[in-house]
Amino acid sequence: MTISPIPSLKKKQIYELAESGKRIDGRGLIDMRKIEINTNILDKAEGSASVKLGDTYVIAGVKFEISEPFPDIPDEGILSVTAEFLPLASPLFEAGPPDENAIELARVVDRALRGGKAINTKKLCLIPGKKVWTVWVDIFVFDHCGNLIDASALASLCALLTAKIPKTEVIGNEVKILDEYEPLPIESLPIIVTIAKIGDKLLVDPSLEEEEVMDCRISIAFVEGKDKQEHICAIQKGGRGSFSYEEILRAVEIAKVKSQEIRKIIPCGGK
Amino acid sequence: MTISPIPSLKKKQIYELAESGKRIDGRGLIDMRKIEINTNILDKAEGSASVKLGDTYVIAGVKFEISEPFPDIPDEGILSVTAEFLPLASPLFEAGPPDENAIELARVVDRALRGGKAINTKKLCLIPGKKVWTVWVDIFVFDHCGNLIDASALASLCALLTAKIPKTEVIGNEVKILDEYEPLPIESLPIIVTIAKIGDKLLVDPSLEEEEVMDCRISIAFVEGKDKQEHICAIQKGGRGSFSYEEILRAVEIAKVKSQEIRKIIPCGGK
Amino acid sequence: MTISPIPSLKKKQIYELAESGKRIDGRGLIDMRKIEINTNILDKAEGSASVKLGDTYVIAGVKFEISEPFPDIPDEGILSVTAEFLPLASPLFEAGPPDENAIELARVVDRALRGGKAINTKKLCLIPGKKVWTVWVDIFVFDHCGNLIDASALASLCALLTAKIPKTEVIGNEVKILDEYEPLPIESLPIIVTIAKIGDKLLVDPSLEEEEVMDCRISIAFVEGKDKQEHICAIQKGGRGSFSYEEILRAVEIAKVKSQEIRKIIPCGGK
Amino acid sequence: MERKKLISDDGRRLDGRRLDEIRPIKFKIGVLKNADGSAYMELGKTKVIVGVFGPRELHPKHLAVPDKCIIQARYHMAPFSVKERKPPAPTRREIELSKVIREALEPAIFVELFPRTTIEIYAEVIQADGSTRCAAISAASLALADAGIPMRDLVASIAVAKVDGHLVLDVMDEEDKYGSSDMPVAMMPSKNVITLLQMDGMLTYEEFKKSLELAKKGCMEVYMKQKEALESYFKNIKEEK
Amino acid sequence: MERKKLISDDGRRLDGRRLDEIRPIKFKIGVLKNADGSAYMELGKTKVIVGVFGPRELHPKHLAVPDKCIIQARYHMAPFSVKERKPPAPTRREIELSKVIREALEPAIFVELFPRTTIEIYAEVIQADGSTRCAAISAASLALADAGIPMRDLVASIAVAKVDGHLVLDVMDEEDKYGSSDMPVAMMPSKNVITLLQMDGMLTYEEFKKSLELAKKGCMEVYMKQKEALESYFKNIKEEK
Amino acid sequence: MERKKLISDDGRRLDGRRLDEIRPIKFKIGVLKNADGSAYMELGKTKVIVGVFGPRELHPKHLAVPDKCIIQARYHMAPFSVKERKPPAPTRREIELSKVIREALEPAIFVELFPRTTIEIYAEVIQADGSTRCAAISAASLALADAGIPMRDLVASIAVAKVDGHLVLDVMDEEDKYGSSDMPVAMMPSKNVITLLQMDGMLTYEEFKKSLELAKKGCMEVYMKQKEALESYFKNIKEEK
Repeated sequence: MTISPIPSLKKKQIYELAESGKRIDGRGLIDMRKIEINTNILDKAEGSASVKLGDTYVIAGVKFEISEPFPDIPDEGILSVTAEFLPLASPLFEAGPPDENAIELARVVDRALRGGKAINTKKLCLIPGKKVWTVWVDIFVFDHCGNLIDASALASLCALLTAKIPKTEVIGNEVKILDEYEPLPIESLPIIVTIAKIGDKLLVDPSLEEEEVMDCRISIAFVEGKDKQEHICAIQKGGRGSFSYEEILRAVEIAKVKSQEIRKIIPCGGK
Repeated sequence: MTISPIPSLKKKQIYELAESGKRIDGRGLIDMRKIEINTNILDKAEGSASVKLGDTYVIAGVKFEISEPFPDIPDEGILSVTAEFLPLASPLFEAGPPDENAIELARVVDRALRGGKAINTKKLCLIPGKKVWTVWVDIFVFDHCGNLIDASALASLCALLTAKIPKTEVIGNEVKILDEYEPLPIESLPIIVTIAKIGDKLLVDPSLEEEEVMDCRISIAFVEGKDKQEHICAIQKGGRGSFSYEEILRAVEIAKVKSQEIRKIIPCGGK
Repeated sequence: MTISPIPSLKKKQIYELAESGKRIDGRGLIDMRKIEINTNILDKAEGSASVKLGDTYVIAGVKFEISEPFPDIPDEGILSVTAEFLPLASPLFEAGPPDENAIELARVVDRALRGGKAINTKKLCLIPGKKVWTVWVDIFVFDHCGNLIDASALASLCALLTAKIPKTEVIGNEVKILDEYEPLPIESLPIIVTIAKIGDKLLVDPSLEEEEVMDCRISIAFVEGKDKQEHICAIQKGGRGSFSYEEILRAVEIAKVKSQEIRKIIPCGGK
Repeated sequence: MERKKLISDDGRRLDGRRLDEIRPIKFKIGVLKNADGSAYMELGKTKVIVGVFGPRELHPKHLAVPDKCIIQARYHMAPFSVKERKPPAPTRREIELSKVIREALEPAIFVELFPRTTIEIYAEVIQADGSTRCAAISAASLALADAGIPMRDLVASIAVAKVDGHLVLDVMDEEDKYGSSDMPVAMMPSKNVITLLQMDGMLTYEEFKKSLELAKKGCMEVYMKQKEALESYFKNIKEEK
Repeated sequence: MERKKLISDDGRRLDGRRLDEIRPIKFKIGVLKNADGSAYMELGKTKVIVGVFGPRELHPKHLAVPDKCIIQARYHMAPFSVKERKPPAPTRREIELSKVIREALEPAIFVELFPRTTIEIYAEVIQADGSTRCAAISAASLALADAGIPMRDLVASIAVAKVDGHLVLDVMDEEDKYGSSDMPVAMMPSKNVITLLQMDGMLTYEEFKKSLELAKKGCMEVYMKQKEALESYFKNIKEEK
Repeated sequence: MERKKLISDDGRRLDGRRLDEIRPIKFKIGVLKNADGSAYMELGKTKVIVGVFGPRELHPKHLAVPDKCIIQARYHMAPFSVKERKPPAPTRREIELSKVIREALEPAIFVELFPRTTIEIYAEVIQADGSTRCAAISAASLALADAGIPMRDLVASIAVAKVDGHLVLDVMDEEDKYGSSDMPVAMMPSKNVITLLQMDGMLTYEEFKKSLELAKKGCMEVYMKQKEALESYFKNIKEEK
């Protein structure tokens, strides 16, 4: 992926607008773009969801596979997140194995789900030390118009929420997969909110044009803990610039509010 | 693989000749080049054959391996065909993993053998659901002078016809390989014939020069069914142009005749 | 790895010096550079050593892994040597999978250890035909200032000499790894000495500048056999030039002397 | 080979279709913002999204051709598009299909008009229920049209199979798996030419001729749907302006 | 998650440290001859060697940027740096860490001074006992200084974890594995800005604020050691001349 | 190591040869049409085909060298050349052998005559019964000659092994596997120089000297066969004209 050259005129414009609290697409600094979630859009995937975040368009699909557990956690199922930046999603993407941006995205989504204990992986153990469910979440980016992380995290969570996992019967060392299904043991809803720094302003949910000129960004995942409190469950700073302490604390506060707003619009009654 | 630039003069010549029913190497439009088959040319391969089709030169080797069957066909052995376009075979080939042309070739040969039921794969099952024979057919292209598909399909078939597979003894879940050999269960002889379209003419067995200027090609495999009738068992259109219906039907008729001619010259009395 | 262009002036100088028995860094033709060995430099590696040979700097680490034996030697453990030419070691190295030079180096070190029977691999068999120890020797090149082969062989040998392998208990088909350790069964100390040909002179332990202009090189490994005699256990000629018989015999004689000198400075009392 | 009755006694298929009936088709054009052209197709449960870029400069430049545009195509299946998760790296099958899809579309494109450039076609199968290459081709035609790339005709594609001894139109997954032949075809219907033809299985010459006729009928039906979709799409665009 | 008592009743950690105590640090600058700059760091048992090349010409040239220097960074672990041998090919983790390390260092470098060139940073972890990315960043700063590359400030890095309910400074392997959160931070201390921030686990807003404070304290301590190391290194060089 | 009696009491080897006897050699020159030069060699059951291209332009061009021709060589084994099928991707062994084969041939080629170009040598082992690298080198010499590339001398190659305590000439597979040393050698016989020398196993200095003498004898025999083959090949070409 190469960086598209943005005319410095446009860069100047975005910075000046931000300075006066405005954005090139008319949003306020802490406004998200419109979010459209569709769940269960595919039959062959065990769970699926598409998310449109403005024009950013992402599909996540869930598949299951029986595999061996990791030796250090023999009694837990495995969550495995991948992301593909499809070449049709941007004139700058190329076909090929995931680059550092796709890998970073998948790993940040993975950490938010894992850190936020979204899935009770203990319930995905079939035979301790021998057989567990691996939950695959594959993220496909179809249109890259900025802020892929938030859109992908949301699509992944919604796909997991709609996923149906087959019931099983364990006889000795054999696992029999039944033709009955149940929902995944989802126990919390981690939401990532990404905030860009432009000059000394913080902009929520940066568009592609804003990402291309921003100083840097910070992605913060919040989850509601069992104590009904909001907890930070993942953070990732990205980009070439730096943040002051105050900016980071401010970003965390904004993300807390925004993540709660987003969580409310998740379909399936939040489950 | 890059396309070598053929002087447009040569292209014009080939088209004009075809128009009047002639070819640059003196053949008639539906004449094959001379075919030379040598079988059992190697000792370490379980079966082997070389085919010269004009100056096109191909060697196919057969190896066996015990492996697990595919879960959806637990009682059948596996046929696996690969092709390598060796860099010494053409100034345009490069060392490296098979490109789309080599992959297409291997898959078309595979489909002809499979569609034409050349091998009774059920007889290659050792322990249903657990152990079967995999039959490897590896095609090595040593000289690319046009029509690799037909030469490769013929070499593969002849290599299979000469292959000797070890007898086995199954004791419980163990397979013991004996030091006795028997022929592979070959039940039919699929033959591929490739026909190039040049202008509105159809040319059998295109040479390299003809391939470089042709509109497109069609490869058609025929096999004699158990009903002693000729059956089409694989088709592959290739190249950038298009065929009319009439051209396709004509090509199929030509291929039927030619495939029967070729089948007659297969050594081992057709077996 | 590209070849750095050495000014022909420098080349001329090196050849003229060699002609009169001298070298650009002041050494005599058969002098080694200063050797500095440090063993047991890492805790997480089961064995480790660093070697400085002049400014050439190499670290070797040893790890163990239980694996299946090779079918043709079911009762022997496995030695596996890899080498990475780290991109920080030379302005000419690039990140990526090992190139032909790194592969050659690893294989020559491997052959010297194996040919010289450094490790009694039979003692690394746990369950014949089923489970054996694999001994991994990973060589990391941190500074390439010439003669990587000798430095790497020496680092590998010293890492093996300091390695501690866990004791095991075999119960049926299970191997239990105990929390007790013992040294590896090292039975001999193969030492590689590399000699460059510059004009008609032989130079021991070529520096980077000498390697860049040399005609060719020969690496010879010597080991003390059970008969207390010195045996050649590996040879590798490298580079574009050629040797006369006399040069080769002379090189072998030099290597014999030098390898004995090096063997004396190996820490752990030669064990 | 057939393990399962795929055609009922009254000539209906597993999903209730008649032998020569194609599945419900849904097209959506202009579904992506970044791609120069795009289209979504549902062919029964088979779902494909195609995006097109170009004509644009080719990198590295020495691959460019002085007298025409290079067509590149990639056919790719999502890991979640099939029953058993498919790892995302391209398989040999996907590489072959990318080639034949490219060769099925190229005859329709006026490649001479854009020397030294490339047109890239990316087909993403998000759900596979048979005939995915046909859907990729049919959708790609619309994506190319959406990108404003001049074409001789749309390319329409459909597959014919032999199932339990019957020839059936528009092959779905189970018919492909348990049928005795599969033959995907692509055409430029108004030019009456065939740009893709593959077959495997067993067909007599007569069966082949009939299959080809059936494919022709199917392609024509797809073609009508394609034209409808394009018309209503361009009408909407006009109205929006 | 916690399987093991990681903090004793008197507030000591497994290796006897207090909660806010960093491990012994050892720096060595100029350890490699071929690299333009290099540094070795021990952070407890974590051991890292970093080599830097550049600014130098970029290949292939079309990747060069007209108004600044391209920073490249590679974080890589030796197979023998961890308990279970790690195959040498870069993992997804190593690729991600290479990116964040680059982004942690770039704010400190005057990239505008060297248009059309590249600076390459190679960090090799030879022993991993937690906080390897922090050590890579801290050592890389010194290697960059050794290479004579003009910087706004050194970058110092440290990690904070939550372990058995306590926030602890400078995370070692067992605390990372069995703790409930891990938060590596990098700063330019004299500029008071943060150039790397990652976190996973669970923290309340208050805990996060305290973690950030603790990280700040830790970075400052690393920074002091970095400056000491640089001073004595340059003093030695001068004396040698 | 030796598990099997490889030398009979009357000093005969498994295939009946005397200790210093090479296997029957068969050369065929000009076996391929597209390659600029080619040769086929049988060394007993070892069978190799070599094709050569060049001197021709090098891509990418910046790899070209202003004062000489770059030699490229690839040694490759067919999957069916050995008992257990070998996957077609190049192994570490094949990469190393490609390097030493290139270095064995380069001294014979007047590389200064073709600046900025490349000569490519492709050796395909279709049956492996020991000494495959020697056969590749010996055949490559003839392929280079067939391509009209000016050489100082032909390169001839043979291997010597120590088997059951005896030194034997021209090593076959079983002797390589169960013998206690293997030493492939390549020479330019008329120049009396060695261009390839590898050894592994255990040899005393005296044994090594004797091995080298034996190899010299073997190379000379291969050389005679090479010259015969070339002569009769060029005579035939002349006659055909």
